Amino acid sequence: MANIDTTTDAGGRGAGQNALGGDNYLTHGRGLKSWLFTLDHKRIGLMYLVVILSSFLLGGIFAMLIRTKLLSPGNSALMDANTYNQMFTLHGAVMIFLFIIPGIPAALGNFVLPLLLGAKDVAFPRINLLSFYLWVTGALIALGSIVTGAVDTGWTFYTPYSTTTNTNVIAMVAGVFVLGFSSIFTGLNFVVSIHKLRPQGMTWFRMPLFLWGIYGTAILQIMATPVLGITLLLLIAERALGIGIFDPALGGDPILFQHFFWFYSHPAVYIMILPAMGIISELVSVFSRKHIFGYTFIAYSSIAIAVLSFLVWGHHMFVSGQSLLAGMIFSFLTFMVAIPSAVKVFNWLATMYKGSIWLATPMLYVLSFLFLFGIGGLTGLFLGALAVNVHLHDTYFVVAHFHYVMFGGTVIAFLGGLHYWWPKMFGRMYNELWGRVGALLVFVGFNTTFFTQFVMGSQGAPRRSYHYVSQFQPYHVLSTIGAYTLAIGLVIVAVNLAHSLFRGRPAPANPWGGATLEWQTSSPPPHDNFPTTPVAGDPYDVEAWTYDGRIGGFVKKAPAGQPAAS
Amino acid sequence: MLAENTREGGMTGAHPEHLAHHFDTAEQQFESGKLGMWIFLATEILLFGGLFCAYAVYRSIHPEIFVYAHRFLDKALGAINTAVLICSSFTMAWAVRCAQLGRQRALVRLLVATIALAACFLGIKYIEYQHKWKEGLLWGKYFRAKLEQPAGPPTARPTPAPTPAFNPDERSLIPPAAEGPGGLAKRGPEPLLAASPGPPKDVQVFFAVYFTMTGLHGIHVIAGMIVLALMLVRATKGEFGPTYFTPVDLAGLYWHLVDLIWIFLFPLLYLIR
Amino acid sequence: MGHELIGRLLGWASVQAEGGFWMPVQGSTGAVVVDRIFSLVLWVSVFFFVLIVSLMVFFVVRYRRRDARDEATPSPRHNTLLEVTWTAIPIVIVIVIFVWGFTAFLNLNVPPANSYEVLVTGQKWKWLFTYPSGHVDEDLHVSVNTPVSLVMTSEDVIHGFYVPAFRLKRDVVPGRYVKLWFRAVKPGEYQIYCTQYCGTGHSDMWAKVVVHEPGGFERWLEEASNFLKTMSPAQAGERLVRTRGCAQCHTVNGTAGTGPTFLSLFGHQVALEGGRTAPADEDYVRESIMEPQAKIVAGFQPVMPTFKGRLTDQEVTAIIEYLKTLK
Amino acid sequence: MSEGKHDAQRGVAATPVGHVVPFKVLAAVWGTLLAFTALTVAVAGVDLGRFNLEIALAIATLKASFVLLYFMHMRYDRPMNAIVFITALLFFMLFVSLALLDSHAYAPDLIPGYAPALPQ
Ligand code: HEA
Ligand code: HEA
Ligand code: HEC
Ligand code: CUA
Ligand SMILES: [Cu+2]
Repeated sequence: MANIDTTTDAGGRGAGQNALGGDNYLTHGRGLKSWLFTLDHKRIGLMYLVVILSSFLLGGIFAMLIRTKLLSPGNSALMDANTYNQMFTLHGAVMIFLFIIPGIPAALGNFVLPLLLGAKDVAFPRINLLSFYLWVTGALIALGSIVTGAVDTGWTFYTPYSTTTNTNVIAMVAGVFVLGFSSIFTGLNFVVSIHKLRPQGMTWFRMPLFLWGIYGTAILQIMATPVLGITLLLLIAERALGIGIFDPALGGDPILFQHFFWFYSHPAVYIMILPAMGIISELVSVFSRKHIFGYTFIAYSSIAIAVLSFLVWGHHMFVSGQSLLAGMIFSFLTFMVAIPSAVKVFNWLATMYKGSIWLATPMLYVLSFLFLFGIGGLTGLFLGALAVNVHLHDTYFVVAHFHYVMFGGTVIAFLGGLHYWWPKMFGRMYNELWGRVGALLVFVGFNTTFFTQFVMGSQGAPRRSYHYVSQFQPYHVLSTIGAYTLAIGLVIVAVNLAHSLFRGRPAPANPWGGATLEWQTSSPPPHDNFPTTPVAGDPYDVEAWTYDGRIGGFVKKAPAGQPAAS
Repeated sequence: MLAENTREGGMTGAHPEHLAHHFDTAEQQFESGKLGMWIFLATEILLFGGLFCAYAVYRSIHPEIFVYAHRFLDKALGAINTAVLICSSFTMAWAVRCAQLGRQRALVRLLVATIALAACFLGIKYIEYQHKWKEGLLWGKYFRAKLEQPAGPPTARPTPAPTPAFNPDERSLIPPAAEGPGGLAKRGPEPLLAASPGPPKDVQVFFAVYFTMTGLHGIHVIAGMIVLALMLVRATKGEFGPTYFTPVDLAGLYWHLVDLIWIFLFPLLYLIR
Repeated sequence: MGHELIGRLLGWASVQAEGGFWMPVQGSTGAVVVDRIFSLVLWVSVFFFVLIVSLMVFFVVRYRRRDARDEATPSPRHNTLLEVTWTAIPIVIVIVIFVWGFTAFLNLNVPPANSYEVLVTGQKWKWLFTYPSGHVDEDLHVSVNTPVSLVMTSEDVIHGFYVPAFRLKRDVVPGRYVKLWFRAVKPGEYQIYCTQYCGTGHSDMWAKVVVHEPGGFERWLEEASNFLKTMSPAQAGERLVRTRGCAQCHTVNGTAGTGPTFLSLFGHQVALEGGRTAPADEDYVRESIMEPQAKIVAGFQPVMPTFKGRLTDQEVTAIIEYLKTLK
Repeated sequence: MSEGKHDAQRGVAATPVGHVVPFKVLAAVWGTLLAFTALTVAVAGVDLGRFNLEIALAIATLKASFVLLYFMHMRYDRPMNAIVFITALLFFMLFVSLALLDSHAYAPDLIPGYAPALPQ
């Protein structure tokens, strides 16, 4: 074990610019109203964090029910086929629309983006709050469908099934429509903030890479989400009024619906991963105590992913009846969009080379990310290869692929980022030991759950199946055991973080030695973020900071520039 | 070092009242607002984009439907409505100019004119919709029109006709048992434009497209009117002037976009040949 | 032993005919091609994955921070040549994968000219296969080593036709003919699934491909087409109800579907639209099938299509015999 | 979007922002737009072979550019705003063209007049 022990109370209370007792954004106003009507991005970010993690829990509960049913191939006392269908639909929809798409940008992004910019707030604080309430409204409408006839269409809402099933598709779809606007407004706000609020020292290429990630995400949110909006509107019109645009019985074209849907939903998967990659870029540099390797390549690759991701939606439709020509184009572009991700992975590795690697919890998540996203991304190559896709499409292989990228990529990075910024958000350190235990259990549990699904999938197990041939039972049982392990790991993570709120050691201003601006204000930050305007330097100049045992955190080296952070 | 930072003034100096605390200069705030609005307009383009896409796909696959069905639209009313919207755009642009120059009375009047023209547009649209409604020229499921030739009730799903509208050999509920598929796999592409007399099949597709496009546009007109009404209220209170007109400007941008979309809808829906 | 396990993991086994760790049995010519591409991608992936993970582990062990004050060893912040290299190499690799995947896909989609054609119909929640002779069956029977092309369409929503052993999959779209072909290489039975989610019974929408020895298929077809002669009338009727689409609207378990249930229909009085009643005897049933609109059962829509010209007299008689057994 | 109330003492505020478009320009654009509308209606009556759609769209695009450039101040604005707008158009065109390409390619497989009486 490295002897940087943050688990003991090294510095004592109040050390190193801990603002817990004094004036900070948490204490700046009191009472429920000061939270519900706040325009402070930090508070909005926290409110997002709470509702988003609750959605994660909800989606996770659905997942556990799914996994429990799948222990046996036949009928189950736990649920019948219809309930099962509703269960995976709700699991998918909650995880995608409520949890992971808003996840990193709205919760972590909202909190740190202005801090990274050294600004007081995002460009449009009211729109920010509006966007939060849109989320709440959308979530309530969508979840309302559970009581009024839970949707059973799969999260993809394919027509004509979705127009003919007798469940309450309209509620779910209307909810997602509203959620879409929440997402659009978040993206809009972030783009304008990044364009207009950068401090002068911060040129585009001195921006922290997390901002590049968020920026790429925002482009996707702005340009793709409206198409989802109109798709969902047409779906509502289809069900409520019988418009017939996607209904073959009325002269419509169901494949067109799939084009509409994936024009959004493919970019959406990069809405999920880009901010995660941003987080990884931050963490890998800080915990290797090294300047990030190949900054420009990483920055450009974010934009390349954002733009290219608009060109590959058809890879979800290789066997859906799309034409050969379109299949060829989309397959080719799919491979091209893998390249920028590869570039990033190599650059992160190179950053670790000759670094001084600190295996704190966030770094464990980084390593976990590299491992899991590597598998997830590489299995994307199988799916992108046309002939192989024919075999793998809509089998558990795809399920495993997207869990590896979404959970193994995005959720893991989210957890890493959460641990990383947790001290900044609440002014408390979590317990390092339990943090590591949690990370490890999540890693092991996750692999057990989903690696088996790759095998099962390539053996030909179709997804969305209540019944399955008994040949697959061993895989399913193993997968379920993994899922329980994973759930225990996540509960440990959650309890550890929650526990720190009350018992955690007060956090110093800069517990990790990050060089970005958020570490140059107290933990937690004051209402206006910075007592004095910070100076934007090189965001990866981590070597300019050094560990100070007295406060248990990092301080700026005296000669390098400013005097040690006051 | 601090001097490097242009935002420093904003952090400490006294803020003008309508400048939000996190902006440093009115310029910065104004430009942020504008950029934000343009981004919002971009999302609107893509929102309508979906409908234009559906239009393009159906029109290029079934030109006969569009050529046939567009005749049921009233070209004259469409043209008048185009002119009405253009005029409202003009009054709006003029209103922004007046706001910038601080001409309060003119601003109020022009906003009223814009709203009035918008109402006029909706009125004409209402007349058009009413005609369609009476003749049953509606979308998908509700299409009830009697077309010149009795082509059979067009694919009515809710109350299926006593004798099925479809030819059982061409399209049946069970596989055509008496004959095999007969070389379907080797069948070449058929001519898309069947030269059969009488109305083409699936005419309701045109009306589905027509009603969704104009309907969504109509909703935007209503939203625009609400925004303009808000601007009007604030203008009557004299809130706008040379240093503070961003809301009017942004509302104007939105209104012009609504016009812009109609400029494309008109030829695409009414002027097909 | 360990050696074998590793081999199976890495997919060597996947190019063997019995089915390996990753891939199931290779039942068609296409499967061989697909498995080769799969193995290529697998190898590429394993290579990069092992590379990345071992570098990662190595760095962690080698450059582990021992003291909080430890600094990184100075090293360059970027190296354009290196970065361009690791951009370019993956590009080349993925282009190879793309080209191979695409050409194989083309072959999977273009049926040979002499292929035997079967019409596949998907409906909630069963597959029906119509042979050129007009025979309709619930399983797909084919002859080994003969190219078979499937013309597929759906009655209701989108279904997905999937035979894992043939590495064959295609969505079956309503309002459209979708084509697909394969050549089976080994006699036997293979599983068919529905992979496009289609509702309650989606996961039960199974069927079998039966690959016959040379000559066996023709014999089977001959015999199966004559089921009216070989089966008892009631059995034949039951089969007709299943395969001719009656079951889509009529249940035999007492619950009403789109049409009334067949359970204890025969011999009872039927309440008709307009208050009249009619006895459900042979003539009534025959009329209901041939002129469905003549008498409408109370509480139902007149949506039943006529089967005039599509069911022979003998077939209707068989159905009637079947209905008689449903008490 | 903007915060706060109008400030009575304008002196405090920074310099006026934005560009004021001369009335003459606005009026000229208005006239042009109306003229083009008349033109497009007139042209629609004439049979120009297969170019009817193209011509109608060309006129519409021209009209739209006038609205954009002058009514919407794009000509005088920061280029970034125009970039945003054009990007949106590009993505839109991409969407339409790929969807069109695909639906054309599979159109021959459609079953003409497919209309089942699906169970409600
Ligand atoms: C976070 C979300 C996320 C991410 C990042 C990705 C990333 C990728 N995805 Fe995935 N995908 C999903 C989420 C995601 N996907 C979801 C949700 C679905 C299914 C939806 C549904 O049907 O319900 C799906 C489905 C899906 C399909 C359709 C499967 C089917 O239904 O038939 C395809 C096909 O091409 C695909 C491909 C890819 C590719 C090529 C990448 C690439 O971007 C991956 C790039 C990464 C790497 C390549 C790894 C890192 C690089 C190296 C280790 C270096 C070596 C690299 C090379 C040699 C190239 N994905
Ligand atoms: C972000 C996206 C996401 C995430 C995270 C997950 C997480 C999980 N998913 Fe799922 N999944 C999807 C997105 C996601 N999924 C989608 C889109 C589908 C397709 C749906 C469709 O077909 O339409 C799908 C489908 C899907 C299936 C296939 C169903 C089928 O096709 O029949 C299965 C089966 O095993 C499954 C399992 C799981 C499991 C075991 C987890 C586990 O990892 C869950 C573990 C989580 C918990 C147990 C919650 C614990 C949380 C807390 C304790 C509080 C949190 C607080 C902190 C950690 C601070 N998922
Ligand atoms: C599209 C749905 C549909 C299909 C397919 C269908 N039916 Fe029907 N059928 C109905 C409906 C609805 C009714 C009740 C209304 C009526 O009498 O026409 C009905 C009524 C009947 C009746 C009278 C039942 C009674 O309770 O009096 C018989 C017998 C019958 N069908 C037999 C068949 C047979 C045999 C087939 C297949 C060869 C078949 N149907 C296929 C919808 C269908
Ligand atoms: Cu049929 Cu799923
Ligand atoms: Cu995708």
